[in-house]
Amino acid sequence: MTELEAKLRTELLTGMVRIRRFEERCVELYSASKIRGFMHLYIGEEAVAAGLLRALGPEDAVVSTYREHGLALARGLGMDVLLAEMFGKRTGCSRGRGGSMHIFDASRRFYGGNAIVGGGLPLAVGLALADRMRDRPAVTACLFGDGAVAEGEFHECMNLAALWRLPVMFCCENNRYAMGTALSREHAETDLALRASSYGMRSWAVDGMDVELVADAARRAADTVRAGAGPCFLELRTYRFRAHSLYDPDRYRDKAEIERWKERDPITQLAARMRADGQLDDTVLAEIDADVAAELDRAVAAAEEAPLEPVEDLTRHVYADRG
Amino acid sequence: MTELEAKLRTELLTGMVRIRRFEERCVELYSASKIRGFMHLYIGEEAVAAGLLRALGPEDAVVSTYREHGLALARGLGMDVLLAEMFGKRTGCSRGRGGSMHIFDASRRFYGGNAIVGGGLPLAVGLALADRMRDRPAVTACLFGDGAVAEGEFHECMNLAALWRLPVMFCCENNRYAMGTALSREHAETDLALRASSYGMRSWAVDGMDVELVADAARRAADTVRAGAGPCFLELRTYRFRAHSLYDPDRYRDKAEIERWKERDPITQLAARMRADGQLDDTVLAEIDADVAAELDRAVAAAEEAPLEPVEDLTRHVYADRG
Amino acid sequence: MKTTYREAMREAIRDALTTDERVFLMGEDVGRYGGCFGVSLGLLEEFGPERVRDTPLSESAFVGAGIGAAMAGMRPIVEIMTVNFSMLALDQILNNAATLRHMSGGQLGVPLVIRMTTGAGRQLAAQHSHSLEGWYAHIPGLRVLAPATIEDARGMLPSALDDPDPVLIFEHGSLYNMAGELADDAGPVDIDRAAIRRHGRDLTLITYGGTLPTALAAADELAVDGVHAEVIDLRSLRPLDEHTVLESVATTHRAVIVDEGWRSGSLAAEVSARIAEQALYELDAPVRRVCSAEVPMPYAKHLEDAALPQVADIVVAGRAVTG
Amino acid sequence: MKTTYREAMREAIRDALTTDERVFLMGEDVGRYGGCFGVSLGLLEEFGPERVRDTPLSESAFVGAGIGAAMAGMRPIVEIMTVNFSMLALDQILNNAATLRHMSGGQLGVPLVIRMTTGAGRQLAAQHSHSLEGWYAHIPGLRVLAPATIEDARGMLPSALDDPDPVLIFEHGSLYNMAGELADDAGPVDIDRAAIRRHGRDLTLITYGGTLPTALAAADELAVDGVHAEVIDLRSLRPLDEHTVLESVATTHRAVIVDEGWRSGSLAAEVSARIAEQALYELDAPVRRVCSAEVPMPYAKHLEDAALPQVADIVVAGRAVTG
Ligand SMILES: Cc1ncc(C[n+]2csc(CCOP(=O)(O)OP(=O)(O)O)c2C)c(N)n1
Ligand SMILES: Cc1ncc(C[n+]2csc(CCOP(=O)(O)OP(=O)(O)O)c2C)c(N)n1
Ligand SMILES: [Mg+2]
Ligand SMILES: [Mg+2]
Repeated sequence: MTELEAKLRTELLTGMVRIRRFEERCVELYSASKIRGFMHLYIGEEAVAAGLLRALGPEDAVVSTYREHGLALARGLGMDVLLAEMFGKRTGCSRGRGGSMHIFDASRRFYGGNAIVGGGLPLAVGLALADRMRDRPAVTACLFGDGAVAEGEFHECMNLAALWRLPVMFCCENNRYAMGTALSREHAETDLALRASSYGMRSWAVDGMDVELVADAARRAADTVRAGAGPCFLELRTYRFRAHSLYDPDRYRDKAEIERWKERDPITQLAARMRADGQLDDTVLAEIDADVAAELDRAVAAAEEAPLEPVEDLTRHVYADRG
Repeated sequence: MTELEAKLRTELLTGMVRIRRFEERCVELYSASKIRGFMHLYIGEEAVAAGLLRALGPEDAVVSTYREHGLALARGLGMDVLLAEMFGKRTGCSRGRGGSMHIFDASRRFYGGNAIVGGGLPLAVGLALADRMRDRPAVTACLFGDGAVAEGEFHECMNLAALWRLPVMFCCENNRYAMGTALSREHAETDLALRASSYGMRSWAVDGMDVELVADAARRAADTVRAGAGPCFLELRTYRFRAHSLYDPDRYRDKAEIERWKERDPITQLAARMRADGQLDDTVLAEIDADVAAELDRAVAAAEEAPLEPVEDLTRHVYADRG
Repeated sequence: MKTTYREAMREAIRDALTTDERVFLMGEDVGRYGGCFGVSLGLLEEFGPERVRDTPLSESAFVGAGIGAAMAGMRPIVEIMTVNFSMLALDQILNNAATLRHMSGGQLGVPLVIRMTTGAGRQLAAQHSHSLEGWYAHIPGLRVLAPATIEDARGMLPSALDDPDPVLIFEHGSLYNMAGELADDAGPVDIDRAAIRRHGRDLTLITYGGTLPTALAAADELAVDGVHAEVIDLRSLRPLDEHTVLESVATTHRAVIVDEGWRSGSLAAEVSARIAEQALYELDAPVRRVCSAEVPMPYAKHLEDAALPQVADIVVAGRAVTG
Repeated sequence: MKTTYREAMREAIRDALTTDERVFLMGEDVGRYGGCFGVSLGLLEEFGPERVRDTPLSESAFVGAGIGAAMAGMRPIVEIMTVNFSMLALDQILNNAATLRHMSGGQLGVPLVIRMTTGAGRQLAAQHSHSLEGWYAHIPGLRVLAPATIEDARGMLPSALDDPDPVLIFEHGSLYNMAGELADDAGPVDIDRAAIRRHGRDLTLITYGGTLPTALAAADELAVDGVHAEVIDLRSLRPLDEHTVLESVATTHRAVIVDEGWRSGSLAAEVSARIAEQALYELDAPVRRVCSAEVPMPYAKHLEDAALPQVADIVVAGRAVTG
């Protein structure tokens, strides 16, 4: 275990803890009616965001879904702009127009935040096409769920990206459910990586509960894509610990199943491994928690005080401002 | 070679000749402006229709595309109702409302005639679902082209039919072109049967220029589907000798390629084989031609004389007639 | 009995499943989950997975499958979670469901019912707040209904199932929790005529669906300062019962149309045009429309409120046309 | 120089490809085939397959890819063969192209141009004869153009490419062969204002696109018996230049709107509503609409003619409002 590896692990751990704590706070804020609309939690899936996005640089692009808090944080967006957005404040990343499902940051090439299942995939293909045509060495990471794989758009985009050998990393967050529908009732063939390989692109499945395996797979995937091998497909096998959204009574899953998966909690898994390797102790963990808590408190306070977008600006940004 | 096999071959040959002569006449009638709109010819692909539909009984259903003259004839529709339809006459199978692209015959469970690429596939899934729910032993044959395989609808329907194990025979008429776009520029993976197998259904490719191989594959496919094995996929490798439609100048294909495929003309192939086996001579062939020509002449004459739908009935059949 | 709009809808579905074996319910999460708005809660347990059928995320495939099943003698009730996702099935609705009868010269029929939730008001932002029923009301071959009362939630479905043609039912998300009385013997209702929900002599307020309560509240306020508004609930958006509208305007000589759709090209535009085209000389004031602001729906509460038709907006319009 | 609408369109595309390296043309059969209406004939040879890009049959994917590429700095011209197939891409247009700027609080922009052929009149029957531009004109965030002259065929595309927001261009299939003069230095045109194509004092005929020639022919006929119609070509369907319309009606006091869309919910309804709402006291007669009959377009010539707005229908309406 080198210094460097230890440092990487600490960063991965911190990244996951930030997401976990952030969303736990979001739940409180939702109950307090500070956040409204649909909110989809990433809790349990943190290893995917934390591991994947390490493989990307600032030149790369990310396209995501409505379940994107974790990815936004991992991409470097601040808790403050995210929370302000969910509070519907002018200081939010989307000036309060998007909410939890529509987080954007053009400066970080974070292209949302798409609430139509499968709707982000064509955008990713287009971003990659543009980068290729402009000879930019960028990779576009496109995230979507197991349910999206049933949409026709998935098929069209896989074929198009493979046909044109575009630099897209298709990353399927397979959490085994599309709302209340289990994987086996969504798909005739539930081996999604196998399905993807039928488009003639490299595809493989990864344990999405182990952030180190995810980071490793992501690096390999990004390297091959950047090298011009065309798109690839990563199936990240994960699980959401919470309901689909805060509207969801979660009646369709066996509680024992949830408990079994919680035993593989990506944060406790990595923490245990680090302790075993003498890279983590209670003080360090306490520090991480304290830093994250402080960041969160500042973000909540800022969001509370932030101003609303003036109503007069309702129709602004429908079209470009004209000078 | 039994009597029966000889008889079957004669029927297959006659079936193909009927389609060929019918469409050759259609071209003349189009030039004479008796037929208008889009017209897509099946010439070169006759073995698919003639071979496939032999495997179906009256209880089975057929869903097709705008390139459906051959299938309609093979399904038992008369040349008269087809031509009258293309003439826009009231005696046409669709009372002149559909034209060449929209041939229907409810009594034969021939459900068109769909001019949106991929648009017929969901209908086939639904027909099969209804038959299954009503415990009818029927099979639905769904025909579509290689281009349709790129549409999202193809993917959704393959998954749905496989997931629900519905009695659908997916029959891809792979004539290697989607309008002017060659197979290799439509699909990253051009082995369509391989693609289909990724949905976990039986799929195989057949020489679509050999009517006996098609008939044989169709029988096996229909049997397995009828036996409850779920859907299957047949890739029928064929070729259209004519342009995509009568609007198409056919600039995108190498004439030599067309000539190579014409050497495998399904009619001459079978005829030669029958002659070699002493099952066909010039007199028999002349008889077949004469019968077909007579049928065609009657159909053209009838279509010529047939009345038009009265203009007052323009808005009829938009909704069911109310008594 | 006391009930809610949601329960009335559920009761209508249950009754249909009980009394007609050709009826089945199909859609995303209608079974195990109980419907994303809880409408079909308990029906899977009662009728089993064949008749309460969860589908993958494949809007085009399962809507098209409903069309096919209807052609084959079933009476499917297809649920599209919300109108926002119905764009993915629009081709099937427009080019198949609405067209097959006419295109086949009256041979085929599509006795299908498609239910979907519509509307905004819950801070779901731009992609989840559409009111596009006006688009569907543009399509010949369809019937389009918008139940705005508990009676209609209970009664429109059986009437729609009795109809030989495709019927779309739009349920506004804000109505599901509406509680009220329902006659124990409540059943099918007329689906041809609009209904006068409140009588008045000074002004006609015309609306439907989710904005009926808003319009009634506005009528109350107007009454306070002596302006007596007649409130018409269109109920059927296609065909439009213009007779009832024109009769009312002939007595009030003033009309305000309330519609949650974007103003330009809204259903309200059609109603406004018909009034002025057919009752020009009856009008004592220009017709007014109270519609949604022409912006993608923003998330922030204050912006969403500003974008949607509010009681105050209707009152202002009502005063303007009567003042 | 003498040219045609088709050639003017091609020249506009060629010019854009020549002068701006960010521009590329993408769609089904735009390359090898030369465009299904021959618009892009020769451009593949001139600019190569990267910039004149044939796509598979995947409308949603390649339209969405155009959106993504536009966000990443390109200026794509996406061709959807015809409006009939655009339903398959409508989700991308409505929920992404038209929405991303607003949903992201102004961070993103989609400088995309989508071209498609629209309209009926060539006996292509129900699925290939739609005029749905009115639907697109309902969507905030889009600009919708309908070139009806050779100048506009040449000039609207460059103006659309200069626009920072998504612009849809609807080309009526009946116009491509229209021949006429075009200035050698013809270039970008204004895309905000409607144009008066013929001056008259007795009546205002308002139309756009494919029915402009029909309206002008009707104006000629009306002139014969002394009724002088002013003919307005809307040119931009969103935003609508109501100013020009109202100004004309303020002098003629009579209006007839001609629109190939189905009457109920047509763009003509919006125009009719605006006139009566804003110029009620200017009107000496009720506004009239001459639209398509509310039926899926039939194939037979006599039925199609009866369904579409004809010169005679406009003349009758013109006489009615002036008589
Ligand atoms: C086209 C479309 N259909 C339906 C929905 C409603 N919906 C939102 S999320 C969801 C489940 C998606 O499951 P999956 O793709 O596995 O992503 P996950 O939520 O599990 O992360 C559904 C059905 C939608 N947003 N878009
Ligand atoms: C959704 C859709 N997109 C485009 C078209 C225009 N079009 C008609 S046929 C065709 C080619 C289809 O090729 P294929 O599926 O291989 O069938 P084939 O014509 O070769 O029999 C195209 C692009 C259409 N009818 N529908
Ligand atoms: Mg999932
Ligand atoms: Mg083909």
